[in-house]
Amino acid sequence: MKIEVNGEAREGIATITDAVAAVTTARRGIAVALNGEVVPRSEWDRPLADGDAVEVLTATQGG
Amino acid sequence: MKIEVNGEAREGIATITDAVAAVTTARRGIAVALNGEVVPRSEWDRPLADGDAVEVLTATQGG
Amino acid sequence: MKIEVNGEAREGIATITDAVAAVTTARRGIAVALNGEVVPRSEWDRPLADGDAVEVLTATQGG
Amino acid sequence: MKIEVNGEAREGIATITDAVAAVTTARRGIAVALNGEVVPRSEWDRPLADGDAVEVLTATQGG
Amino acid sequence: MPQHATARTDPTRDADLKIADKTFTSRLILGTGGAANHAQLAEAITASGTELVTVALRRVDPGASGSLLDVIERCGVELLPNTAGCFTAEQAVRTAKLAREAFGTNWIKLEVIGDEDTLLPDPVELLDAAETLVADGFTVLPYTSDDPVLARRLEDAGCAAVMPLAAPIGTGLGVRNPHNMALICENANVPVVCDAGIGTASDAALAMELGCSAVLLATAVTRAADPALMAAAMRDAVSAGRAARLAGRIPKRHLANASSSFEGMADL
Amino acid sequence: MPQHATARTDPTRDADLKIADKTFTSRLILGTGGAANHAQLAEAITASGTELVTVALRRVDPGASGSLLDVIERCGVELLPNTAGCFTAEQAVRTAKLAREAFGTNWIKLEVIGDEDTLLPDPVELLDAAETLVADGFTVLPYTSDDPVLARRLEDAGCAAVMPLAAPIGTGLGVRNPHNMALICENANVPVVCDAGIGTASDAALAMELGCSAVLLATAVTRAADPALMAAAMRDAVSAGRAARLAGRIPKRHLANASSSFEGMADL
Amino acid sequence: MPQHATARTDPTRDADLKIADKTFTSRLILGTGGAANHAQLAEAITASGTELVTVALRRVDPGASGSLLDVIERCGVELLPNTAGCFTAEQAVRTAKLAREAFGTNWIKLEVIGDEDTLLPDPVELLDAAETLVADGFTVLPYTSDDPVLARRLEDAGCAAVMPLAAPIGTGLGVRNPHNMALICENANVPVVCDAGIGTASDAALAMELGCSAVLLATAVTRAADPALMAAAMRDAVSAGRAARLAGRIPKRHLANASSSFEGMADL
Amino acid sequence: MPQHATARTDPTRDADLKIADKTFTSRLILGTGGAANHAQLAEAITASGTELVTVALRRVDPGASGSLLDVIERCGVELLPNTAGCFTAEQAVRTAKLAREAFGTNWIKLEVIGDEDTLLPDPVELLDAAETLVADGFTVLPYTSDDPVLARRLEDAGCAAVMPLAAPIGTGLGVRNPHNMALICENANVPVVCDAGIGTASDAALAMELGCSAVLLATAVTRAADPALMAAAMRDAVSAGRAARLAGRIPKRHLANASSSFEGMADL
Repeated sequence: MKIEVNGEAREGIATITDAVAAVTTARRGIAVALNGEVVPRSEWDRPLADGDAVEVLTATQGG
Repeated sequence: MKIEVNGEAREGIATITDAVAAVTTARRGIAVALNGEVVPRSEWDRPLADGDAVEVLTATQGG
Repeated sequence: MKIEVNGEAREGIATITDAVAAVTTARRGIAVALNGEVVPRSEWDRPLADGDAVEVLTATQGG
Repeated sequence: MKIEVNGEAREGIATITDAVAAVTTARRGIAVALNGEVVPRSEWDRPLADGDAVEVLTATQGG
Repeated sequence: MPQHATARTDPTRDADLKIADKTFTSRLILGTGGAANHAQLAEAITASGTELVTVALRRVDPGASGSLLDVIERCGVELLPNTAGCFTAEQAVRTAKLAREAFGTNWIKLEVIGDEDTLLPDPVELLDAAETLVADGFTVLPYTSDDPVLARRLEDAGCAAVMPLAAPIGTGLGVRNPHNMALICENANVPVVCDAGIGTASDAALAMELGCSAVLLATAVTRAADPALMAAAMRDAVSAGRAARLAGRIPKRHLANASSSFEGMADL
Repeated sequence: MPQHATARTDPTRDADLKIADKTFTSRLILGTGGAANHAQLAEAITASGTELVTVALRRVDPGASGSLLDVIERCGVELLPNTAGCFTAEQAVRTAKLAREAFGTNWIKLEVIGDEDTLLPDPVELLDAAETLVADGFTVLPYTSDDPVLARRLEDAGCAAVMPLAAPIGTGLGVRNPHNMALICENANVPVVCDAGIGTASDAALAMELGCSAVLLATAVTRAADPALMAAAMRDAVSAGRAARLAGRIPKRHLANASSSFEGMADL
Repeated sequence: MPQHATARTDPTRDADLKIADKTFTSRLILGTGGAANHAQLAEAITASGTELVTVALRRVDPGASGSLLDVIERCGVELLPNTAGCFTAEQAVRTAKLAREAFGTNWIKLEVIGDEDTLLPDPVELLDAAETLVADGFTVLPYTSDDPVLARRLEDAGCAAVMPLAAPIGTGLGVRNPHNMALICENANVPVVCDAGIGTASDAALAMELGCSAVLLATAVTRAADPALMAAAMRDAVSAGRAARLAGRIPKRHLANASSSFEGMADL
Repeated sequence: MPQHATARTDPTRDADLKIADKTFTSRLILGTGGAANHAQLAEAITASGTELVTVALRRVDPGASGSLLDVIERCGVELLPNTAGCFTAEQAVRTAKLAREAFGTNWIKLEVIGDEDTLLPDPVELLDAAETLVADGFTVLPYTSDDPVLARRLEDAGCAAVMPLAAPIGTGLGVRNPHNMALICENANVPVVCDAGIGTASDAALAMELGCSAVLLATAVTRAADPALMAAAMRDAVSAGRAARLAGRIPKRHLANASSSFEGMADL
C-alpha cells in the first residue's frame, strides 16, 4: 500500500499514527491533514487507504 | 392609474413616451428604466401598469 | 539723579545694589548690566551716574 | 625668462599676447589673469616678468 | 534634424494612448463634475486638450438650462459615462446599461462606492460588476483603489484599463502611495489611468513618471480659481511627466555630482 | 474666445520673467554641464525653450574640438557665466571679473562652495563675495542654500535674484525642503530661481508651484538617457507648475468631495 | 505625585490592549520569521516585551534542532498561528483548522496572498476566508491592505481586529499611506494592528500616532544587525507613539511660535 | 544573560552623551518655554527623564510667583541658559556674559535670530558670536539652520556641539530635511543635537535614527494637551530612535521578503 507522507511516498504506513511516527517523535504542536482535511488526534488510528496523502505539520518561524 | 416618474407620482401617463414627455422635450441622450430595468426606445410605446416606476435619465456633470 | 532700571526711570537709586533691591528681593540667579555691560556682583556698590541704565535680569521659561 | 601659462612653464613668452597664442588661436571669449588679476585685452602687449603666472581662460560646459 | 527634434520633443507623437479599440493623442481625461457653468466647462475642456470627458447619469432636470451633451459636442470630444453614486454591483450594472442606451456607447467608467465619506471603491462589488459588464460586451474602465492585487484581478476580469486612485475623490492630496502606483504600472498589461485625488500639476506629472498611461481628473480643474488655466497646467504636466518617464531620469544620489568640472580650474 | 483661451493657457504671455534689466519668456535656465557633446547640448537647448544657459570659466583646452560659444550663439540664447569651483570670496570675485572680460557681460551666477562632497555653498563667503561684486557693478545671481535668512541677506546685499537649491548639485533629489522654499518665495522681492537638485519633471513643477519664478537645472537634462526629451519635459513642467500656481489650486481635504453629485440619482 | 507621574507616564497602565477575550499590556506583536536561531529569537522576544508571537504551520522537519514551541513557552508568551503562504480561501481555512488542532487555539492571523512578488493580500479571497472562519468560531485577525473599505468589510464580517499593512512584508518601507491608515483607525470599532512593512522605530511610532492599537512586525527585528536591540527600540517606539497619541500633540504651524517670550527682553 | 539582555536593551548604558566636560545619561534636553505653570513644568521634567533644561534671561518680574530656579533645583536637573531673542552677535555675547554671571555656568545655548516670523538663525551673526564666545571661554551650543556647511564652520569655530533645527521653533513640523540632517551627522566631530521643530514622538525618533546624539525640544511637550505624558513619549522616542540607529535597520526593498518561508508548505 502506497501512502504519501509530507510529499514523500512511503511503505508500511497503516495509520496516521504510523505516518506521524515516520517523521517525528514530537507529539505536542502537531496537526495532521489527510487528503487536505484535518484529522483530530482521536482518529489517528483509523486505517489509511492506498494513495492517501498525509501531511504532518508543526510550528515554524513565521511573520 | 398611478405612475411614478423620476420619483414623483403622476396621473394620465399611459406609456413611457408619455412619461418622458412629462419631464423633458429632449430626445437625444435620454434613457429610461422601468422598475429598474432599461427599456430600449423601440419599446417606449408599450402600456404601463398601475404602480410602475419610470426613471427618465440623461447626462449631468460628473467626475 | 535719574537712573533707569529695567526700562523705568527711578529716583533715589545710588548704586546697583539699590537698583536690584528696587525690583527684587532675590539674590540668587540675578545678573546686572550697566549701560549694556555686565557688572560682577563685587562691583554692585560702585556709585551710579545720572542717566545710567541698569538691567536686572534672571531666569525665565525659555526654549 | 620663465613664464607659467595655464600651469605649465614655458620659454620664449614675452607678452600676454604670446602666452595666449601659445595655447589657443581663438580670440573671442578669452580672458587672461596675470598672477591672479584680470588683464584687459588692451594691456596684453605689456611685457611679462620672470616667474609671472598667466592664466588663459574660456567658456566650458558648466552648471 | 529639427523635424527629428520635434518628434523627440513630442512624446505623444510616437506613443498615442490606446484603450480597447480607441486611440487618443491626449493622455488627460477630464471629468466634468464641479464646473460652475457650461461656458467655464467648455473653456476648460478646450484648454486641457483632452479628447475624452466623463459624465454622470441622473434624472432629467426640467429646469436645466442648455444641454451638457451640446457642450461636449461643440468641444469635439468623446463622452465617457460613469456609474458614480452606485453602492452595489447591481446598481452599477443597471446604470451602465442605461448609459449605453442613452449615449450609444459601450464604454463605461465603473464606480462602485463602499463608503460615502471617502467615496472609496468597494473591491468585492467592483470586481463583481466588472465581470458582469465585461460579459455583457462593455468596455470597462474601473475606478479602483491603489491595491496592486485588485488591479490585477480587474485586468484578469477583462477590463480595458485599470484606474487606481491617487487619493480620495476631490481631496487634492496627490499620489498618496507612489509605491503602490508604481507596482500597479509595473505589472499591468492594460493602460493604467490615475483617477481621482490629483490636486495640482506636479501631482499629475508624478503619476505619469510612476508609469501611468494617462490621468483622469475633475475637481482639480473645475474647482480651481481659474479652471481654464489649471486645465492648461494639467495638459502640460501630463506631457511633462510622460516625457520625463520616457527620457530616463538621472539616478538619485546622496552626495553631489559636479555639473561644472573642476578640471582646468584656474589658479587664482 | 480661442484667442482668449490662448492667452489664458499661456501664463508666460502676461507674466514674463524679469531679472535686473532683462526679460525672458522662458522660465527655465539650462546649465550646460554634463552634456556628452555639443550636438546633444544644442538639441537639448532647443528642446528646452530656454533663453539663458550657464557656462563655467576654465583654462583653454588646446585639444578642444569646436567652441561652446558657437553652439550657444547658434542656439540664439544668452550666456550666464558662473564661478563654479570657487571656495573663497576672493577666488569667486576674480573669476567673475575674468568672466566679464571674456564674455562682455556683468551678469554672474555666483557660486562659492563650502564642501567638496556636497558642493553646498558657504554662507559667509557667498555673502561677502555678493557684496563685493554688487559694489563693482555686477548683476549677481547667487547659488545659495534654502535658508530663508541667508536669501534675505543676499537680497538686501543687492543681488538681482536669489537661487536657492532644491538639493545638492547633481543629486536629483528634488525639493528637499518645500517649507523653506515656500518661505523664501513668500518673502523675496527679487525673483527666486530654484537652482540645483532637480531630478525629474514633477520636481520642477513643484518648485514653480511653491512660488519660484524660474528653475535652473543642468544634470537632470544633460545626463538623462534622452537629454532632448527630458529638456522638453522640463520646459512643459515649468510652465505647468507656473500655470498651476497662478490658477489657484483646490484646497487639500481629509475626506472626499463628490465630483458627481448624488442629486438626481435614479432609484434602481 | 511621583505615583501619579508614574501612572501618567505609563499610557498602557490605564489602557491595555483588548482583542476579543484577551488583554495585553504590550502593544507590540512579534513575528518569529527571519530569526537566525532560537537563542537570538528568545533574546529578541524578551527585549521586545511582547506577549504574543506569530508562527507559521509547516511540514515537520526531521532534521530540526530544538522546538520553536519550547522557545515560546520559555519566553512565557502566547502563540498566534498564521496562514502565511496560502493563495486561496480554501487553503487558508484548512490551514487555520490545522493550526487550531496543533496548538489548541482558535486565534488565527489570516493571510491570503494574491501575488508572490509583493505578498499583498487578495481582498476577495481574504474576505471569503474571514467569513468562513468566523462562522466556524475562530477569532480572526486578518492581514489586509490599507484599504479602508476592505477593513470595514472585514470588521463587519466579525473579525476581532483588522491588521492593515504599512508596506509589503519585509520591505521596511514604513507607513506608505498614512492617510489610509488614519482613515481606517478613525472608522474601526475593533483594534487596528499595523502589520508588515515597518522598518525602524520611527515607523512604529508613527503607526501608533495615526491611531493604531498595536504594531505587528517580524523582519524589522529578526533581520536587524542586532535583533535584541532593535526589539527594545520597537518596544519603546510603540509606547512612545501611543503616549504621543494620547498626549495630544501641538498643531503644525507654517510660521514660528516663540518658546522664549520676547517679553522682558533686556535693552542691551 | 538577563544582565546581558539588560545591557543590550539599554543603548544609553554603553553610550552616554558627552558634551564638552559633561556626561549625560538622557539624550533629551528640555526647553522650559511654554509651560502653563511651574507644577506642570516640574511634572514634565520628571516624566521626560531629562538632565538638562534651557532657560531664557529676562528682566526680573516683581509680580512673579515662585522661582523657576527652585523648580529646576527640585527636579535635580542642570540648567542651560540661552540667548533667545537676540538679533545681533553683540546682543547675544552680552546676554551670554550676563547668563554666566547669573547662573555661574559658562555653558550657553547660542541663539541669534535673523527673522522674527520664522525665528530662523542668522548664519553670519551666529558664527561671529560663536567665535567671540569660544574665545572668551564659553562652552557654546549654537542653535543653527540645517545647513551642513554652517554646521561645519561652527564646529571649526570651537563649538562644543551643533544644534541644527528640524523645523522653525514651535512649528511642530518635524525633520523638514532628513537629507541635510543626515549629512550634518555624518560629518560632525562634535555631538549633533536636533533643536526645534519637533512635533511628536516619531519626529524625535527619526532625528535620532538620522544620527543625532540628542534632541532638544520645548513646545512639543510644554504645549501638548498632556505635557507629562508627551514628555514620557519623547523620552521613549529618543531611546527608541537611538537604539534603532545602533541596532542596524534592515534595508528598504521595493518588493516583499517573506517572513514566513514557503519551504515546507503543506499540499492542501
